[in-house]
Amino acid sequence: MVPLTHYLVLGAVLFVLGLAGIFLNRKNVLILLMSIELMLLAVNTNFVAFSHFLGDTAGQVFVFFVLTVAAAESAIGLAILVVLFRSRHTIDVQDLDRLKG
Amino acid sequence: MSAETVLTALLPEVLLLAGLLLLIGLEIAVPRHRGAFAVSLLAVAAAAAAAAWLSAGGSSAAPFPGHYSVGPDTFAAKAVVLALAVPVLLLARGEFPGGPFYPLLVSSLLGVCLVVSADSFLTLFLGVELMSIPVYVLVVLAFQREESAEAALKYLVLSGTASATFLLGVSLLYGGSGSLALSAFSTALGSRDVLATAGVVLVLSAFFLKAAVVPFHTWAPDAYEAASVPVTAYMAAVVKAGVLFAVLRLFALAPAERPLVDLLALLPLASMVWGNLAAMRQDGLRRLIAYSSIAHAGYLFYAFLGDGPGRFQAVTFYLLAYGLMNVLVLAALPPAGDDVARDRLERLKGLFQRQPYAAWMIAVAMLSLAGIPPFPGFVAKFLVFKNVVAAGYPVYAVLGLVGSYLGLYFYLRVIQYLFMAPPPPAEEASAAEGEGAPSRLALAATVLCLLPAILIALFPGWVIDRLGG
Amino acid sequence: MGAQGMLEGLPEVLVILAKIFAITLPLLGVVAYLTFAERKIIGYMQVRLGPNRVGPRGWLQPIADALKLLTKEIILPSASSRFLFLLAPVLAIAPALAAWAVVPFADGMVLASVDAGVLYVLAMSSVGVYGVILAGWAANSRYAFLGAMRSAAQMISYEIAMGFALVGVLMAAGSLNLEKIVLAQQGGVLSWFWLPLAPLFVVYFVAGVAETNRAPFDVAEGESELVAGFHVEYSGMGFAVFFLAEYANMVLIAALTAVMFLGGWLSPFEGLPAEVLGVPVLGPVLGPGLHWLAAKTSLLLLLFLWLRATFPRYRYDQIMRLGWKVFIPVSLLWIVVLGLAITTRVAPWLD
Amino acid sequence: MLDNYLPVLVFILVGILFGVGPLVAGFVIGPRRPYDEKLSPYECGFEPFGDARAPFDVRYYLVAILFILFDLEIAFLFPWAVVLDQIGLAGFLAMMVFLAILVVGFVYEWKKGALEWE
Amino acid sequence: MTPVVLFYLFAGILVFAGLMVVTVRNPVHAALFLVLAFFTSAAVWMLLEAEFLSLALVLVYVGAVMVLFLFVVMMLDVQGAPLRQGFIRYLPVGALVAGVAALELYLVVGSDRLFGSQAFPLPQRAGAAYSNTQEIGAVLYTKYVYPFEIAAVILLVAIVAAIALSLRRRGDARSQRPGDQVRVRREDRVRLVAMPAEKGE
Repeated sequence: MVPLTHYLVLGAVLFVLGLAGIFLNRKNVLILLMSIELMLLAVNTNFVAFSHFLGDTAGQVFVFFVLTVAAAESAIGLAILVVLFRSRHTIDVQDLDRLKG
Repeated sequence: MSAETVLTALLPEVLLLAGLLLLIGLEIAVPRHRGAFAVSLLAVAAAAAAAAWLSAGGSSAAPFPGHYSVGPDTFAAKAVVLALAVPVLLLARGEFPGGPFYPLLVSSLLGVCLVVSADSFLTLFLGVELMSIPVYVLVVLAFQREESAEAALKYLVLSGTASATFLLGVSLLYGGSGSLALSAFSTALGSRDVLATAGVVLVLSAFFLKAAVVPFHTWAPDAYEAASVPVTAYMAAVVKAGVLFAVLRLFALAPAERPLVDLLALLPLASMVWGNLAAMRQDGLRRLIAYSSIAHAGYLFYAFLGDGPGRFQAVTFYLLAYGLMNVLVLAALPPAGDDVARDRLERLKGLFQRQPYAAWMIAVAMLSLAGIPPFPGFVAKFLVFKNVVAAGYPVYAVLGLVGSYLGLYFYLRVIQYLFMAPPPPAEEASAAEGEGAPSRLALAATVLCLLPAILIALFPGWVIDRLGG
Repeated sequence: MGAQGMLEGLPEVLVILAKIFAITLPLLGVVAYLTFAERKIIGYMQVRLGPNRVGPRGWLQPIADALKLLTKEIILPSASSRFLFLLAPVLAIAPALAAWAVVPFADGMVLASVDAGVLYVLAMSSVGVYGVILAGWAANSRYAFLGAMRSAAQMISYEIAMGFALVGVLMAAGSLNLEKIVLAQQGGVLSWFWLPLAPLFVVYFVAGVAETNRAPFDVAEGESELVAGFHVEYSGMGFAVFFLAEYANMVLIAALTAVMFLGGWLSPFEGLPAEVLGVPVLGPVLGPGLHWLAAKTSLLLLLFLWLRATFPRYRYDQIMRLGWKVFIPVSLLWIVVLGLAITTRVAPWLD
Repeated sequence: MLDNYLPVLVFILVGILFGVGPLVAGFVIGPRRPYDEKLSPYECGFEPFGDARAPFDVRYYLVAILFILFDLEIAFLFPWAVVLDQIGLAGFLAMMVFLAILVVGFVYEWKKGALEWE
Repeated sequence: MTPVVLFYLFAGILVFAGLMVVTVRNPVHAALFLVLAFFTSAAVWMLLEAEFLSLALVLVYVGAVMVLFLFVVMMLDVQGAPLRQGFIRYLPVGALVAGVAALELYLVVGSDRLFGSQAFPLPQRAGAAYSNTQEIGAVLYTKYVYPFEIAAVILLVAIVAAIALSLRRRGDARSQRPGDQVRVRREDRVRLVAMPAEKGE
């Protein structure tokens, strides 16, 4: 049987990949949204693993809600993305980045 | 537990939900109706009144054990947040005659109420999300401005990252404690265990991001600037309050311990310094408010160095004073032809000659935000630093005070603009171009901000007592 | 599985593989002859003969078709994304076949009696849309892309109606397991779920027709406007695999409808005295078994063909309206009614 | 429980194989004589111009977004449907409130014309 | 034995897919790798006996969310942007992330003491009669009823938001209304005018 630690390592690696995606792809919002999905996937894997090893359903119920909220959130993110595209004809954000500080 | 008890405990939420459904029902049944503003104002005001009344009555209950509970404290917090939303709504009337603005705002308030009462990580998470999801859309709703969609996306992405980080922390806490109760956090605060500490740090950094604490603050100036004025006011006053209440729920009464104290002190300290320094360089009012809010997030997190009931009082009082003043500035800001022009600080030059009332209001708000003595902002800061000293961190208190006086410069600069001699005629013409007096509703909003501000400045003790503890 | 070694697990996998082929190979035969039946039956309905040249009365036609497609060139359009272009048909057929893993053919005769069978079936059918989207996009052709987007929007719209209809079945059966769903329908024709769930039965089947992009909901492939829709650029075996997937999906929908609403393998003559069931040939025929599922499935497949021969093509806006504005409210309403009946224990089929 | 899913996994793999196999066979057996005209995308008699992947009607996004939300609703209904007889009236009412809130949303999108395809 | 092998297989694919999501240039490919990631993690969750969640993940994320992603990617025709552009600028932040990552991995791996086999004995494998869906359902609508209703509100907000964002009617959009076209009557289009015949000059 696979010990809990290995599931946690899997979750940690995935999370870091998602986080790295956020920092490496500051330009393309689509990839940014996908990176967030990846991070949430990692977190959910953690929860499911803990839930299994603790023998406690609460973790799974939590994951179900996280899935729901994250799906709604990415739907809205994509809708905003379409609005952005229709007014700008690009979805890159960095070249519009007037961020100072 | 009887249905009546449950409904009483949930009264503010029930009123908000009824308002939300009524708003959508109106949209469905009556095309192009003009009632959205009235309905939402009524719902929010009623919910605020209900919360205040229940708080005064000292009722407490746990209608959904383990997930959601109410008490005088939580009702007070809800009353504060909902009361702050009322002037925001008054501000919004001119810009949003109808449409999705109102249902979104009301549902976001519902989220804040849930956060304030959350007992488990699940309800806390849902509350924070319900609070922020509508705000992404509210930021975009300023359709006249192109940057809005981009800023909203930036906000959404960073907020999503924060949520993921929060959840990672929660997963570690869940693994360590086997429960999703919020008490797992305060237990972990005192624990020497590495994973528990990691969980705490992850959760905290997520909230640093949501509250725009340096170095996680980059989204705030863009989002504040790109949103329309009422939405900026909402984000600065209510959303920030929601985030801070979430942290309050997490910490409960537990004291912060050593390794964590430094994190809890240094990042907010950096936030004060950086926010105040960056604010000096701004020439737009909303960006200035954004940087000032970054600095204020620093003071607010400072309050967590202290412990016990004083923490709740300090944070709530601070949020009230700070929120009122922020809304006051934005309400008093004279409208202009277009949204970008309205924002420019240059336009405030000589405002006193043209519109003395507006100028006075902005001046009061600036002095209060700067923390000058007779104004409520001073009392708020005093409470925070008093608690920090009482908890045994005098060095941090001194550093924080020094950091806070960096902010004097730009608040006073605004005041200087307001009261300085009128600019040369050509410039004045351009400054006054398209400038109108604030609408009647905006004036009402300023009054709604000013009266409680005077109250809390005159009787801070009375207010603090009402904030329980 | 415990602590078996890899080699010890091998025979088990071989047994599974054998079972899988015992399902898929006959299925492919059914699919092949379904295409033949379609042409024949629609021919008769239109007073034509249908294919009758290859083999006796045309019976070898499907084999000839397969051989022809096999020897055709697979064209990779110049502007296409090659890998995705080839991946698309694979993604179309894999879920159409994999969903069969949980379909019960007779009592105890099921490859995997998983607890969440219905959820699995729904998940698999929701994956099918990828084949369509990718085919349309990878080909980089206007018609294909347009057709793909239309098909995809249509498929997802009807998937909701299907999902709601399935919720009704679950409520009535109290289980997600397809075997248990069939067993919950015991007691003769009137106990099958088509009666108490009549609106959902219609919704599910019609949504299934729309989900497979079959006539009269085939606007996305309408030859007259979109020249075949998302697979316009496919030739040879690429086309054949899509074709296979479409028909495999049809058979799947028919079989699932039979399992969930028409009592699956149960016999309509349930409750016959034991003496009758003991009669050598007649008994097994009248008793429950695989043949009843096959018969019900065939009947529903005939309905598929009949629909195609009878109805003119719907307009796209009519299709979307039917899915969103008729099916979803109807099924939601029925779920509420059903819930009330179950909670207040007035449901007659619940005991 | 897991034992049941091994055949499912194998079946998915076999399904993929049934897609890949014919394609490979097609490439092996079929001829390969490409030329430009044959490889160009289909158009009604003229040369294709530009990329076919053009921006689309916003309704498609909207339908996809609404699909996500309704799919979630279905996901919430599934466990409810199987435990309905155990959770009693309270569980039933909980779902009715849930559905009522979402039906308001459904009617809203209907009235706003989100479901119209002109 | 088999589940162990399968876990490492799926975990390997999952990590590979995740890596590809954040590094490939073409967003369509990135989306497809994300689909693969969802699929494999559904398999991993299945190994953890979270049957309902595993299938719900496929149903909702693979079947719906990623379809929307693909719709957007394909229809906006987003070209692969040069991704590494931000790399140098954000190297410090990247380094920070890497540091956090290493720390976290160290914590997780190094904490065998806490999360190892002593603290968490391997759970019993669920029997054939176990119904994960029922187990979740039994608490979801009773113990978790408040979060459940909040989820409904969140979905409602999402509906309102989606419509607010996408359905801004543009006045200049022209479209056919086949229904109206079919329903047109002769009188709407043709006016018969009785005119006296004109005499030529």
